[in-house]
Amino acid sequence: MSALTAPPLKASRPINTKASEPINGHKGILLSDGTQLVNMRMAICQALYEEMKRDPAIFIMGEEVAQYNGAYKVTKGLLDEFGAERVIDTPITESGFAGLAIGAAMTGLRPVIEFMSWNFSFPAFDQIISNASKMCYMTGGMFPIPLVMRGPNGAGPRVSSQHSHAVEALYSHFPGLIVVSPSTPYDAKGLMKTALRQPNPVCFLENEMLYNYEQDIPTADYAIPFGKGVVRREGGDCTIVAINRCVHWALEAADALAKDGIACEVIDRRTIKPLDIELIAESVRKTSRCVVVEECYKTGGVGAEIAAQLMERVFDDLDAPVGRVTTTENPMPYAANLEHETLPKPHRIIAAVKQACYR
Amino acid sequence: MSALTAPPLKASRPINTKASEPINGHKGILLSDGTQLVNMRMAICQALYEEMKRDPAIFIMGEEVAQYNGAYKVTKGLLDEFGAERVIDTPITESGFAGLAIGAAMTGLRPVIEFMSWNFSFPAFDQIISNASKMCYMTGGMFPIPLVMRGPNGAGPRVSSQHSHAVEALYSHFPGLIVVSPSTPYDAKGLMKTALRQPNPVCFLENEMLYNYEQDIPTADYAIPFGKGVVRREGGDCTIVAINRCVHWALEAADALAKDGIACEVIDRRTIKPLDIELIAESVRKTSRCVVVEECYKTGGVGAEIAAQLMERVFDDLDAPVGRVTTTENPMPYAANLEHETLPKPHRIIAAVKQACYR
Amino acid sequence: MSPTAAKPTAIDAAAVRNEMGRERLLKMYRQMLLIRRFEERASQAYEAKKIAGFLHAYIGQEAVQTGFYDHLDPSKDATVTSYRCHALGLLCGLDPKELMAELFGKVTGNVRGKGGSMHFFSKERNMLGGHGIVGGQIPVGTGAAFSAKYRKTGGVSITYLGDGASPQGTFHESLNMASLWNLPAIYVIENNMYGMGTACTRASSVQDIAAAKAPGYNMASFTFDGLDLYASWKTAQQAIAIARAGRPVLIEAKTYRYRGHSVSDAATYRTKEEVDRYKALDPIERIKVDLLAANWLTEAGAEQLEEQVMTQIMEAVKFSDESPEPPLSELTRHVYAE
Amino acid sequence: MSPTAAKPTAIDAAAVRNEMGRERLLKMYRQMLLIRRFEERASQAYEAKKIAGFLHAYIGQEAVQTGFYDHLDPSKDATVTSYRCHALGLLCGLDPKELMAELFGKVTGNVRGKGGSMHFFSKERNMLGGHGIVGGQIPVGTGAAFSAKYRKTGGVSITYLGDGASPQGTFHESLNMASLWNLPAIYVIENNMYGMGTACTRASSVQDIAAAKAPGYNMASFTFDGLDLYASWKTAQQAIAIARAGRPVLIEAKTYRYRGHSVSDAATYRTKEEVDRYKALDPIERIKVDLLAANWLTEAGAEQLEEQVMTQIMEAVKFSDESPEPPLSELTRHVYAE
Ligand SMILES: Cc1ncc(C[n+]2csc(CCOP(=O)(O)OP(=O)(O)O)c2C)c(N)n1
Ligand SMILES: Cc1ncc(C[n+]2csc(CCOP(=O)(O)OP(=O)(O)O)c2C)c(N)n1
Ligand SMILES: [Mg+2]
Ligand SMILES: [Mg+2]
Repeated sequence: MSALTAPPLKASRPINTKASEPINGHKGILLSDGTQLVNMRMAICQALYEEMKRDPAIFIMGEEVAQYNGAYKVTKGLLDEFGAERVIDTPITESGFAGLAIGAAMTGLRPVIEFMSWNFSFPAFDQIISNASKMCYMTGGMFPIPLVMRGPNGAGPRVSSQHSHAVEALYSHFPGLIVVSPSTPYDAKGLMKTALRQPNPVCFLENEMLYNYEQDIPTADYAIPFGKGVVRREGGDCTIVAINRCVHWALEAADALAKDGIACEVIDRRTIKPLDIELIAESVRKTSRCVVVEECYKTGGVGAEIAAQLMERVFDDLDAPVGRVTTTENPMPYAANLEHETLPKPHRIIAAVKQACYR
Repeated sequence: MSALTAPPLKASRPINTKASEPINGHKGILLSDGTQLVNMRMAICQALYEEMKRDPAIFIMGEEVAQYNGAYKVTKGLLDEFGAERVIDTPITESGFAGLAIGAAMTGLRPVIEFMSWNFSFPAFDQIISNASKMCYMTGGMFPIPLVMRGPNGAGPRVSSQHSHAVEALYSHFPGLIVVSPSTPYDAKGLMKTALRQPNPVCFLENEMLYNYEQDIPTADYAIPFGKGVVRREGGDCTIVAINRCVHWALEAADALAKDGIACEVIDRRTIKPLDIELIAESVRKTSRCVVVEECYKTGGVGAEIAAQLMERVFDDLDAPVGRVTTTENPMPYAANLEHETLPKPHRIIAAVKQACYR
Repeated sequence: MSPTAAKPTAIDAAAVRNEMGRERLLKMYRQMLLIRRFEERASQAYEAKKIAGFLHAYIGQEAVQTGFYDHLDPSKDATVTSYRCHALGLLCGLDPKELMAELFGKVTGNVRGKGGSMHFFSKERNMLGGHGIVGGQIPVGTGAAFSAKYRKTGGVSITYLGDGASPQGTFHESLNMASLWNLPAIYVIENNMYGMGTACTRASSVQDIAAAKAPGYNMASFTFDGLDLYASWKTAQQAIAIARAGRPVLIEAKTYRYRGHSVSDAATYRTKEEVDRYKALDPIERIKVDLLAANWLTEAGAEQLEEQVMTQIMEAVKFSDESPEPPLSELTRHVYAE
Repeated sequence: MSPTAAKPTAIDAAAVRNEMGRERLLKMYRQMLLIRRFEERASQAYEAKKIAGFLHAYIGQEAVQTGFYDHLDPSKDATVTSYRCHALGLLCGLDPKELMAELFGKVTGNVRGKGGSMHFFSKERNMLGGHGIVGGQIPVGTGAAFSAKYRKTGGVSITYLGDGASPQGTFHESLNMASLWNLPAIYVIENNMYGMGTACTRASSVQDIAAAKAPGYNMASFTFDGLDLYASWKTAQQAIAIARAGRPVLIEAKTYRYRGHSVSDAATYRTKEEVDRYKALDPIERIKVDLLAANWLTEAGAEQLEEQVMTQIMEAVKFSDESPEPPLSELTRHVYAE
């Protein structure tokens, strides 16, 4: 497998959690042909591991990232590999350690900080916006901030209102930040590598529900550039633009829609800022219809931005308004049935595509 | 003058700052016919004053709001009127006093907090989002949060990157919050009255550059409902949707465009969330063209949301993509010429309208 | 800080017991039992997938909030805590039915199935949550104290927080305001030695948090054995007196949680020996032994009490099981106040 | 806190002066003079509308950062401060030309005209700003200390903040981490008695901030007379030694600003008497008198120095006046690193 062609979405076989093989940490399970089997958390961990080996300026800091191996075990094994100087458990002081990381980034280091969930980035909001996002500009380019902020984004399982926020629209509003959100282990590793080799602050949005998602990925080194989406499924009737977990929901919806004779083209944006609007526009020139699926709120969501930009670029090609399937306009409720309806799940995507196709 | 018809934008005469008349505080300058001359800060102060007289549960808290009369003198005289128990200077602890206000709102009070600038709401972001915006919902309606958060928003004069952020898109993304931003003293007073008589958290966005803006307003009590925009100027060629300071720039641009034979309809949204999309859509049904002007960033700005909603509602009526004139995609620079180009000023509005009209 | 600063407030158990009297002590014993059994049963329901998301048990810490609550008048005194809020919900008198139904995600739940385990509330009893953001509740509790002073109700507010929450900025900001403005605010750090998997020694630069930090806010402080109901009750009495007189207080309860941080935490960061050492000090068992020894309770009476509590809880489970999910119309209700 | 805790570190001025030696003292005197004249001239330029936005003068506080900077090695030691950053820019050796040009909003400015008065920086000298958000710089300075330790440079970091910034949550969070992790971090609270119009007594629950709060972070502290260069220099020497040995330090300089909070503040919240009382203690005048008395400087030498400084500043003004505005292409440059 070439390192630069995206591998199939599904893994060749499941990871055997019973076996002695590491189910976490940076070690993938070697397959033939230069590929390895990993899940999402292993892919992220591997990117961190390999880049930390390469670059001694990288360190990881956050709540429970070291001794506990991460609340979601994404950093498993890194403490053992790199020691307590480079893998650091923090007190619960998001504003403090985010700001500390900014200061470290200004003085020769390349921090990776974990927000145990992106909800907990809110106490650090001022540091992220007033310092990380503006520093390079307000110093006339003197102080770039090579900082990776990562952690699970969006709804966890039934964790309700204060723990389920999806921040993609929030952070992509701000110039100076880069926002990425991978839907597969392959992309996660490749995007994390890029994040760790470039000089700007990156919001790296993961998803708790995808950490176990498995895929065969190359063993060779590769990186995925920011700002490049990818077509996950081709189709001529309607473009579905999705990100992260929503890509999988979109593919599920596309399967179902295919049975109804609607061929969807599913685009995985991968990067939210910068946005690969050209890829989306190109698809819409073909399909004339577009539905955006995402976990943030509708009002001022990224879908609104995509709709506005599509209008600017392919105004005459659009045969229907851009549909938006998002988290409904309410904090996440705890009850199972309400949670289900809140999220942009396949049944809602199907309805939106049908509407866009006037069916 | 009826209290419920918006008065002319311009004051009948300037406030004579040399005279012994109060240039600030809640006392307007009495004119004939049941009107009074006020400027923006007086109008806001008057609303606070009158409602505090009416409702003993209202108190005001913030940095410099009491003894200093407010960094921008909006609360001038209130300490003298209501005493130190109800007009309270705080330490510089935005998160602390915002959270305190939320606790107070949960226990029978109706706090008004001033952020000396909305930039300083960022340290309080977690309290605003995780608590104020979600509380009513996550308590099943048990704990509404009747809280008014106010202060100047957007660019002050040459105060550069960390002091110039416009937060309208940011806060209107979140269900549970109401976001308003008046462009005239009349609206400021009427919207503040509404804010102080309803049970939800309100982000009340003022603008330092408008505090001296003068207008004749009624002496009688009135309130302006949330979610209702107003047409500031009628025209059939292009709809300009603006807010706050941008309304004045839009009117200036409309004047200039009129000379070029382009008749603009200028809509002042007044409320950002909820959005009076019906008024906008109605206008666009007539003009077929729309340009949104606002001080937040373009990416994920309110303009994107308006574009997306117009697409949903008046798809077939639009003859051109919705134009967006916003703060350019960079932190605010200090240099005068760069600041000028960063803001959505008349010259950029004129260009956008011409583009929308294919001229 | 001087090592003596944090010496737990000395307690004469017998004297305190007498001061309490049989009725109050029995009531508190019953409350602690109810909290314990409620959470044990909830944990089972979690295993059975009736409950999902997070579930943070208070098991082991019961003496702290129970001892405090006994002094409060919920018509004017406010309380607020973290996500570890089942105990406070029960103590403030909410029906176990509505609390269990909340855990089950039913519309009959305390907050209509919208909050779940971390978000118990009561308007009537001034119980302000149930908060999921570590440290987020501290300014809110401060606001309740502000409100009591503003409205001249004579009430106090008690804000509970973990050892892990004390490094958050909100702690510092709140204490400064409370002291500056003479608020009737009591802050109780429930130091159970861990914030998730992080020992307090690895998260806080001082171990006797209240004693070391209170002077920095010109505030009185107490430190007590949080596994001891008598110490809790007596400390609360003294602290509340100070707060009612118009000064804030910072308190530290040295306590322990027997379970993991939440149901999903295996708690491998502590030794079995350590857990056993603290289990031997079980705050409920101790009171039971005392009650029996004082002849304030018979073995039969104890058993009967257990049964009553279990009946109440089984009723709560049944009620929750049988309750309906929220109707879909609830999805968009309460985003804004009606 | 005990009242003695904050007794300023006793200073034997003559001994310190001798320890400094003539050259160093003269250098510092010249630096203070440069800072003073720079800001006086900048204030005039503001009146003349050459400068806009905020302009926060450090006038009166010069002894604090000057005394500290003398001990630093900018190749490894980092510094960071608030918006009141002109002094630090000059002390770290930046050319007054580029600083004045920044105030004038010119592309030849320190940060290409993008930051203005509140945002002076130097990568080369490890000067990390110039920050507009009160308290925002405290974690950043902590990060520089972390970085020095991580990279084993032997460097320390000094974070300056106002009395008004000490109640911010970032202060608390930073100090805890610095202590926990043995960072070579020095925090200097420049207590000039006011945060804008709010007296420190109305914003902080303790008045001897460092002395009262340091024990809460298990940290050493110093309090000194910030109008006295000798005290500043000596305190810095001691504190930096502790930091270089791997422990953080909290310091409070009791100082005063002669001007309003910024040019637009008439400072009516203080009496003329109060201001005059502190003006009589002018840190620059005192050193001049001392230098003359010690025969380390003659009246003629002093005048010459004044002239040199004024020449430098007038050159800076001329340079700034003649420099071009940033080209419009600068608008979108540096949003992301190139
Ligand atoms: C701001 C924030 N950061 C992180 C978390 C995740 N988290 C939940 S509980 C917890 C530990 C809190 O420990 P402590 O305050 O000691 O309370 P305890 O759980 O021991 O009662 C953490 C890190 C959170 N909920 N909020
Ligand atoms: C977070 C935040 N809140 C408020 C402000 C407005 N503000 C700027 S300076 C200042 C006073 C700061 O006082 P202090 O820390 O004592 O510093 P000093 O100005 O005395 O040097 C305030 C309130 C701000 N810049 N940032
Ligand atoms: Mg704990
Ligand atoms: Mg000050």
